[in-house]
Amino acid sequence: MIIILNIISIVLILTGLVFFFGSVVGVVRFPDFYTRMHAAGKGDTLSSLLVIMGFAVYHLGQIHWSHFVWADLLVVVKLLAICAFIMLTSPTATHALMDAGYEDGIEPLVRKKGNALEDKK
Amino acid sequence: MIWQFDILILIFLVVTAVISLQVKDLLAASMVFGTYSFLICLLWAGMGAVDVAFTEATVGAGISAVILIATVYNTRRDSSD
Amino acid sequence: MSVMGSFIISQYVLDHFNFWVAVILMMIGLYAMITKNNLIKKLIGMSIFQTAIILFYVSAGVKEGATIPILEHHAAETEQVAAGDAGAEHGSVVGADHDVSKSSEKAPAHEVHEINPDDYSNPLPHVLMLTAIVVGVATLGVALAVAQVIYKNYGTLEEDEILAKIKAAENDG
Amino acid sequence: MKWIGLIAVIFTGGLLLSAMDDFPNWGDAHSPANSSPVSQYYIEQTMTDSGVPNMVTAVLADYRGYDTMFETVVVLIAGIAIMAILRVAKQVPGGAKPTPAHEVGDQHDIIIGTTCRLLIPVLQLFALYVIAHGHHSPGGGFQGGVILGASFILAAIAKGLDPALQRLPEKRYVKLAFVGVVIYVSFGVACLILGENFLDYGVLHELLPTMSAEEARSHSMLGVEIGVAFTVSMIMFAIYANLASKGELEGGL
Repeated sequence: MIIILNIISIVLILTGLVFFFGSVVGVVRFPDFYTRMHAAGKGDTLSSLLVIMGFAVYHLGQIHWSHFVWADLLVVVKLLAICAFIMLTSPTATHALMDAGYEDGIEPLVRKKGNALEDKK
Repeated sequence: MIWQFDILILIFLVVTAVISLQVKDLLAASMVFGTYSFLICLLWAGMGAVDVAFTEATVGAGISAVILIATVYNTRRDSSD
Repeated sequence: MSVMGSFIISQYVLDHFNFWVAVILMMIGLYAMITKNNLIKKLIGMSIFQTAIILFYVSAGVKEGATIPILEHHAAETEQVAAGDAGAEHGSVVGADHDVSKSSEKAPAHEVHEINPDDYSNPLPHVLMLTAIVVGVATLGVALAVAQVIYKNYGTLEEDEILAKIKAAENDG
Repeated sequence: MKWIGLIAVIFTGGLLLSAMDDFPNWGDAHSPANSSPVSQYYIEQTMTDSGVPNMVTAVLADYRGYDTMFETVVVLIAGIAIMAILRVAKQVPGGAKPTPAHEVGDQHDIIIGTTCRLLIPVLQLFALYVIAHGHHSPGGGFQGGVILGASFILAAIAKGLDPALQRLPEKRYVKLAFVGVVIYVSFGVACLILGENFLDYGVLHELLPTMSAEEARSHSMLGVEIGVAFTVSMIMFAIYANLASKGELEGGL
C-alpha cells in the first residue's frame, strides 16, 4: 500500500519537474513577450499542481491507518487547498501581466508576407 | 537542515542582491528584490526560524515590493546606475 | 598540501558559511548605500544591509539537530486532558472549591514532560528580528515618501542632479 | 567617490571577516548566544508560565511585551509620518511635471475582479486564523496584520484605489490604527490598576473568564496580538494608499 502510494507520488513529482523544465526552456527560447508568458504561465501552473499533489499522495502513505485520526488528514487538506489557490491565482496573474503588456504597447510577433519572422520590438 | 541546499540558497542570495543593484530598470530592480526576500525567507524556514520566515514572506515579498513599485510608478523608471 | 587546504577551507569557510554570506551581503548593501547615485537603489541597498544583519542574528541562534521553537504539545496536551478529566470528576464529586487543587495537579504534569533546551533553537533572536522586519518595512515606507517628495520638488531621483539643482538655487538666491 | 566607498567597504568587511575565527561554529548548541540563561529560561519555562507552545509568541507578547508595545507605536508613528510628509510638501516652482510614465486603462478587468472577489474573503479569513492561532503554530499579530493589510491592498490594486477608500476611508483606518495601540496599552493599564506591574498579565484572571493565572496570561496574549494586528494592518494599507497616490488619495496605481 505504502509502496504504491510512494510510486504514484514519485511519478507525479517527476512529471511536474518535466513540465517545469519545459516551461524554463520556453522562457529562455521563445522569441517575444507573449509566447514567453504563455510558456511561463501554463507550465508553471501545471507543474506546481503536479508537484504539490505528489506531496499530498506521499503524505497519505505516511498515515498510520491502523489507528486513524481525522487530524492526520490535515496536511493533505492544506496541500489540496494550496492546489486550489494556485489553480485560481496563477492563470489570473498571467492574464494580468499579459494585459499590462498589451496596454503598454508591446507588439506581438507576427508573420509577414515574405515568410520571414520579424521581431518588431 | 540540508547544508547543500543551504549553500545553494546563500549563493543565489548574493547573486540576486547584485542583480537587483546592478540592473538599470527600477521596476526590474524592485521585482528582483522581491525574489531576494523570498529566497531569504526560504533560508530562514530551513534554519528553523519559522515565525521570522512567515513575517519575511508577508512583509518582504509582499508589502515592500508593492510599495517600491508604487514609488517607481509615481516617479521615474530609469536609473543612471 | 591539498589536505591542508581543504582543512583550512572547511575551518574558515564551511563552518561559518552563513556568517561569511552575511558579511558579504552587508558589504554589498553598504557599497550600494555609499556609491549608488539613484535614491531608490540606495534604499534597496539599505534593505539588503538590514536583511544581512537579520541573517547574522538568526544564524547565531541555530542549534545543530534542533527543531523549531514550538513545543511538542500533543503529548503534553493528552496528559493535560487526562489530568483535567480527573480533576473534573473530582470536582463533580466534592464540589467547586477544588479549582486550586486542579491547577496544582496540572503543574507536575508539565514537569514530567521534561524539556531539553538543546532540542529547540534559540527563540530570542527570532523575536527580536521579527519586530525588526516589520519596523524595517515601516521605515522603508517613510524613506520612499521622502523620495517621492524629493522627486516632486526637484524632478529627479539622481543624487548629483539634485545637488546641482540645490547649488544653482543657492547661487540664484 | 567610488574608490573611497570601495576602500571603506573592504576595510569594514575585512575587519569583520578577520574576526570570523572567534565566531562560534555553525549550529553550536553551547555558543554564548545559545547557552545564555535568558533563552534557556524561555525554552524551559514557557509552558509552565503560560501554557503557550509557541515560544516566539510567548516571548513576543508576554516576556518582552514592553518592547513589542513600542514597536507597535513605532509602526503607527511611521504611518502618520508618511501621511504628514506627503501632505505638507508644497510644489516648488520649476519642479517636475506630474505626468506618469504610462497610463492604465479606465475600466478594470473582469477576470481579475472576479478572482479578487473570490480570493479576498478567503485571504481575510486566513489572516484572522493566523492571528488567533499564533499560540500553537507560526503566526501572530504582526504576520496576520500584514496579511489583513495585504488583502485591502489587493482590493485597491484590483478595483482601483477609490472604491477601496470608499469602503475604508482615511478617518476610519487612522482611528482603527489608534484603537490597536489603545487595546495594547489598556491591557497593561488593567494590570497596573489591579496592583501588579505594567503588562504582567497574571492578575488579569480576576477580570477574564479564566481558571488560572497561566490561562489568563495566554488569553491576554491573544488580546494583545489583536491590538497589534489592528495597528499593523491599518498602517500597511495607509502606507500603500498614500504612496500609490502621492498623498492625494485619488487615482492611484
